Amino acid sequence: MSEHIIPTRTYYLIWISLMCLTVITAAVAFVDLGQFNTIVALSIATLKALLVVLFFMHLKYTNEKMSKVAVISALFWLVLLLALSLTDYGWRGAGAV
Amino acid sequence: MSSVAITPEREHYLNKEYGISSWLLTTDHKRIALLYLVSITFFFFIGGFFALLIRLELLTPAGDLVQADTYNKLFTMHGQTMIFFFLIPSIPAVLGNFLVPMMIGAKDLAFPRINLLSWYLYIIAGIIYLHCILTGGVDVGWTFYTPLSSGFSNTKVIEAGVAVFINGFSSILTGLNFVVTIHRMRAPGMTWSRLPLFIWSHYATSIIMLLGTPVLAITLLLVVFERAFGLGIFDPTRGGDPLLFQHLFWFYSHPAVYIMILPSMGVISEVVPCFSRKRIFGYHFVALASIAIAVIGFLVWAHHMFVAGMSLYAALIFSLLSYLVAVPSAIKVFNWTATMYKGSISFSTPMLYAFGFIGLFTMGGLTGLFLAALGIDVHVTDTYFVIAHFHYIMVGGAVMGYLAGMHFWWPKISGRIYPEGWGRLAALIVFIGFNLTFFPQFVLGYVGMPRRYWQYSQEFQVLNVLSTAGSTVLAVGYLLPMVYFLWSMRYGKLADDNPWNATGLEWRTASPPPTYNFDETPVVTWEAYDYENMPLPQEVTLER
Amino acid sequence: MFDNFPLWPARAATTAGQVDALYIFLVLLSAFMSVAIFIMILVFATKYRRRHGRQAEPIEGSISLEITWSVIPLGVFLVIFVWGAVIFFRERTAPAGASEIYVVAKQWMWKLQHEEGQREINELHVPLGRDVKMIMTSQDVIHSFYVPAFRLKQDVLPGRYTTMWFHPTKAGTYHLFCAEYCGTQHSGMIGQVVVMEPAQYQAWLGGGTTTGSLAQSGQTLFEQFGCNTCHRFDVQGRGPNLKGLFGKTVQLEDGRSVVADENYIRESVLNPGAKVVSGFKPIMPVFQGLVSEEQLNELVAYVKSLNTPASGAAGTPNLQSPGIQPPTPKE
Amino acid sequence: MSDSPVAVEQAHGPELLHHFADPEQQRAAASLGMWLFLATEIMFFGGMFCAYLVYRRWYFAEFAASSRTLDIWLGTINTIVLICSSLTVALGVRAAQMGKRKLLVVLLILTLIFGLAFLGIKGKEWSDKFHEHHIPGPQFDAGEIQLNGHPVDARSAQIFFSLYFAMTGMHALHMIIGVFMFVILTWYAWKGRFNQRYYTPVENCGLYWHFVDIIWIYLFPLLYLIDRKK
Ligand code: HEA
Ligand code: HEA
Ligand code: HEC
Ligand code: CUA
Ligand SMILES: [Cu+2]
Repeated sequence: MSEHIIPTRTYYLIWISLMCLTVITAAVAFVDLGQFNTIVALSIATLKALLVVLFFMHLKYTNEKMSKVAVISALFWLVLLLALSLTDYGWRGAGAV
Repeated sequence: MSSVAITPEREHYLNKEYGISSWLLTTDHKRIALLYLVSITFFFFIGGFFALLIRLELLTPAGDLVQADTYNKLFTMHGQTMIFFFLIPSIPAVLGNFLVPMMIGAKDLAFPRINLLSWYLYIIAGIIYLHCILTGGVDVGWTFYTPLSSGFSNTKVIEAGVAVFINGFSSILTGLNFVVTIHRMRAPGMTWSRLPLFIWSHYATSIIMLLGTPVLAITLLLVVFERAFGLGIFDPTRGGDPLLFQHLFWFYSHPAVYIMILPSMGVISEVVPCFSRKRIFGYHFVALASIAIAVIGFLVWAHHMFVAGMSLYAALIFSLLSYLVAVPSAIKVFNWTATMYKGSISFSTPMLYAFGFIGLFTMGGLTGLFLAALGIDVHVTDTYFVIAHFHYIMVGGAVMGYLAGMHFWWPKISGRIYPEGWGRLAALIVFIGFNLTFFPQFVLGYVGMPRRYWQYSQEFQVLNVLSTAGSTVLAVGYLLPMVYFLWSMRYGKLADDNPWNATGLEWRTASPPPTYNFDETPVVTWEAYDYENMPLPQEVTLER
Repeated sequence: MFDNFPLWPARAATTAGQVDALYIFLVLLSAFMSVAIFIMILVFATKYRRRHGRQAEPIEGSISLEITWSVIPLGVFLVIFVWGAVIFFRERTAPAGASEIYVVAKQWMWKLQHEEGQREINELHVPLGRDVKMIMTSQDVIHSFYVPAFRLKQDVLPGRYTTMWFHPTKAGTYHLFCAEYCGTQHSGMIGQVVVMEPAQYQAWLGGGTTTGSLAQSGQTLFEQFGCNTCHRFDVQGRGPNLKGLFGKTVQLEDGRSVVADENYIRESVLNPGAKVVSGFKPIMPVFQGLVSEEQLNELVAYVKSLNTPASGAAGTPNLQSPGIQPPTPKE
Repeated sequence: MSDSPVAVEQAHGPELLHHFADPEQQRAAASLGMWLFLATEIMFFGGMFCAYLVYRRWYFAEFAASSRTLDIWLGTINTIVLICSSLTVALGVRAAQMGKRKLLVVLLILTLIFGLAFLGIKGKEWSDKFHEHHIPGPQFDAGEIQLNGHPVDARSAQIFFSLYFAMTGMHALHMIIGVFMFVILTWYAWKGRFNQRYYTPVENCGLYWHFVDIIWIYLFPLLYLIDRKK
């Protein structure tokens, strides 16, 4: 693993950003953006997750490329699961049957 | 197993320590492999026993031997035992456990204690499942389809579900151990393109175990919750979708069929070059085909649901993708065949099983193409055609591969030679019995006999009788190896370090190997299957 | 034991021939491939068997060979895929004007309702040469309606409709199996499909006693459940006018739109809150648990019959003579 | 079930385990093992995310209405609590890297406190749900869940709550396991098991904890924030 020791400043910065994003996402939920409510909520969640993974979990600093491969392939497989399920659910009722 | 005959002069993994606790607390991957060997053999015979009862019941059209409920439990428990407690752990947990570190020149798996933990998880799961069998059993089919399993069956679904759930973690940990070991523990010089194909196929298998099994785990857990606490995720009376269960189940269980076949393919890729005395044809293609199968195998799951009420377009997509996964399998079959071209072929038992594997896997795989064709699947799904298809692959393919491997590495595992004549005879019996059992089922399926039928229509009887007859032959074929393996542990000829003159690293250490596999960490400077530079073995002498 | 020993199922619908054709093609293809591989193995094994220390000849792989034997099978596979898909498409697209039969499956029996009002259990009578569409649902677990002689099968699910259709071509009595494992008596959930000459079929139809056509029963229920207090045909009631609803695209309150098929009508009755029609309040009561599956089928049949232009008061369906199809603009 | 076996594996001391060539190999193996384990965890929750996706599309209105009955304040506070715990874990790993034993122990204990706080708040939410009869099952009562002033379909609301309990329940289970791991970790840290060269267990438990945090980061918007605007 990385011997890299990250300055505490970075950690606090990330922490503050995460707190802000949490408050923002909760607040935005009360504003009517139509479809975009979901999109905004999920984008913020993804941003937060990224911050945690990259900095708190040191993925940004690690020189082990396999850690990244593990994360990326898990996400890829998750997308497979969701996307291919949607070929069914997205088309239910379309066409015959 | 501690009764294994010992050669007192040399210390190896079998005689290093004695006593029950030296086995139950061992972290030596080879001893754990033997623990697995004993346990999966046990479950194989349980599953086989159920299979024989199934076949006996089906001897006559009327449901006369057992009650309908009993029959339903029989095939459920047959399927679940065979799949979850025998075939999925079979090659990976026994041969893989024994060989993966040795083949890459490592002293052990990366996490020996986790390896032991995974055996214990398997045993806990096995005990729960046995308890389930003994106290009433479960009757929902190995597929656990909702809402039958979640709301209607009044058998021990929760117990079975929990057992499979725990067993899943055993499988995950095995896969995790393999991937880490293969990445981190290779001996100097053991580059990725020098890895034996057995390792490649276990790597591919582990990917599936890691990324597929958790989905099965959570799905079964949701079913358990649905039964136990009234959660309603798959419940149609609450607007839930029973097909969602099927999607999640097959997301694991289709790739799982490749968990069952890939390791066998790995064995065949070792055996065929060794007994042809040739480098494998198209090493890189065979290796990458394993990975391709593992990845593409995740894209085809809903071909089990063509008539389930899925959308038309999803059916089209999944049918198309199913054909893609067949291509790498084809590549493998052709490469094995090509490897034999201009070889120097001997007919030792492992090679006979390998022949059987290639032939029967091809037939099973080709009938998979029938099933993937939408128009045909509508007719033959849920009939004996499907039963025949998968037994061809799983019994004719995977189990034969397993037997090939057991015979091939038995000298390494036990330090003894099995009786070659008996070995060949058993291989022949298995082959004949197998085809007699399952070929008639293809016909039966197309004529229209549905599966999971306790009683059936008169006109299906002749074929069923043939099948039942075959299964008794098959039983003999499976009992034989069991007997002579046990026999050979005491009376077999002592094996050399490398009785087959094979090239793998595992053959460069003693038989049986010392506890840390190698006295000195080997340095690899040659390609896999370097048979050109390997002398021919002494012609195997028949048993005394 | 040997007098009744078929190796091939009867062929009694248009689909059977199509499926058989592909099947035979595949059998031949597979036989060819397996035999080819078996022969290669046998030839190599004998020709190159180990004789007195004969060495193997080293042969390296060949990229062009690998590509050949990947691409050619892939091509063959694609042919199979397309062929199978074409059959499937035909199997899954019911022709317009098929007569409709409602099926309710339950552990462990089949209940069938004809449009004309006949009800049967575990037996289905159909006339030769007419398209028949089955609209199926289950009361409990998943079942599967399987007629080997038609090479057709469709799972029957609780909570929604699935459909299948066929066109019988040969009179006779054929197996009806439940093909999806459904509990204890799964193997007892069997029956017969009787394909009859049209004349005989007429006689059969006349023989049974019925309480009027399915749609008529539906109409009675429509009044009994008080649907007509809200759904009016003359003036705008509290609920939408259901005339001409079937097959139309309905605009929903939340902006989505759906096509009003059988499943939609079913859901609208059982669970009206799920899809609220634009411009209406979600005041329709929930009928889940109040109507049985059979009654639901009658209501659905009734609502569908409201499409028939030549309808009398409140759309009496025009389904008397089986030969003549009502000109319904379905699908 | 999902305790970090990797940590247990390594917890037996800084010495090099016999089958590794050098400490670097050992550490690399442990780290890869942990990341792979987290990958399986993604798929574990992935099954539930898939179910969620399907039903949310089908029953959006009921999901929105049911989601509104969750307490967004408690949800937000819990998110903040978890983020704080992630910070203390991250700082803890740093302390371990620098060999500061006391600081490490303090930070681990802080993490434990945050973790328990999270579970406490979660427990409060669950018991509220219990009193409102929002637990799926025969006693389920969607009575006061309303959409535009009308009661929603109880069946679909039940699906929402089934998912809610399954997802938060599985998450809470992971937290509980995490808490146990951290108790052991704190004990070891106190005994001075870790130093600049050997802190793999701290690191791996930390990874696990952050992962659980990330799951919550998604659960929060998916379950609490579907549709608050009206
Ligand atoms: C080890 C197990 C295993 C393996 C490897 C496979 C491999 C394949 N399976 Fe099978 N299958 C099962 C085990 C397995 N299956 C089980 C257990 C079930 C039933 C589950 C249940 O319902 O209980 C099942 C069911 C099943 C179905 C669903 C049937 C149904 O219920 O309706 C389908 C449908 O597409 C299918 C397809 C395939 C295909 C296309 C392959 C392919 O991977 C096969 C590829 C291999 C080849 C094609 C052979 C080699 C190729 C050549 C020699 C090339 C030359 C050929 C030509 C040029 C034509 N299988
Ligand atoms: C690895 C997987 C595997 C294996 C190896 C087998 C092996 C066999 N199977 Fe199995 N089978 C399945 C997996 C497997 N099966 C699955 C998944 C199903 C579907 C279940 C479902 O529908 O849910 C199924 C279903 C199934 C059916 C269909 C049941 C039905 O749908 O109604 C039949 C019927 O013939 C059958 C037969 C056999 C036979 C004869 C063997 C033979 O090969 C077995 C040979 C072995 C022996 C005979 C053991 C010898 C032992 C003795 C002689 C000693 C006796 C033991 C004691 C006294 C303890 N199997
Ligand atoms: C209390 C009034 C009321 C009663 C009684 C009632 N409905 Fe409705 N129905 C409505 C309203 C209002 C709507 C439109 C809002 C909605 O979709 O829920 C509707 C919608 C429908 C729809 C969908 C119509 C469309 O245009 O998409 C169908 C079908 C339907 N009802 C059938 C029935 C049947 C069958 C019954 C009797 C078993 C019935 N209704 C009883 C009020 C009622
Ligand atoms: Cu109904 Cu099987
Ligand atoms: Cu499959």
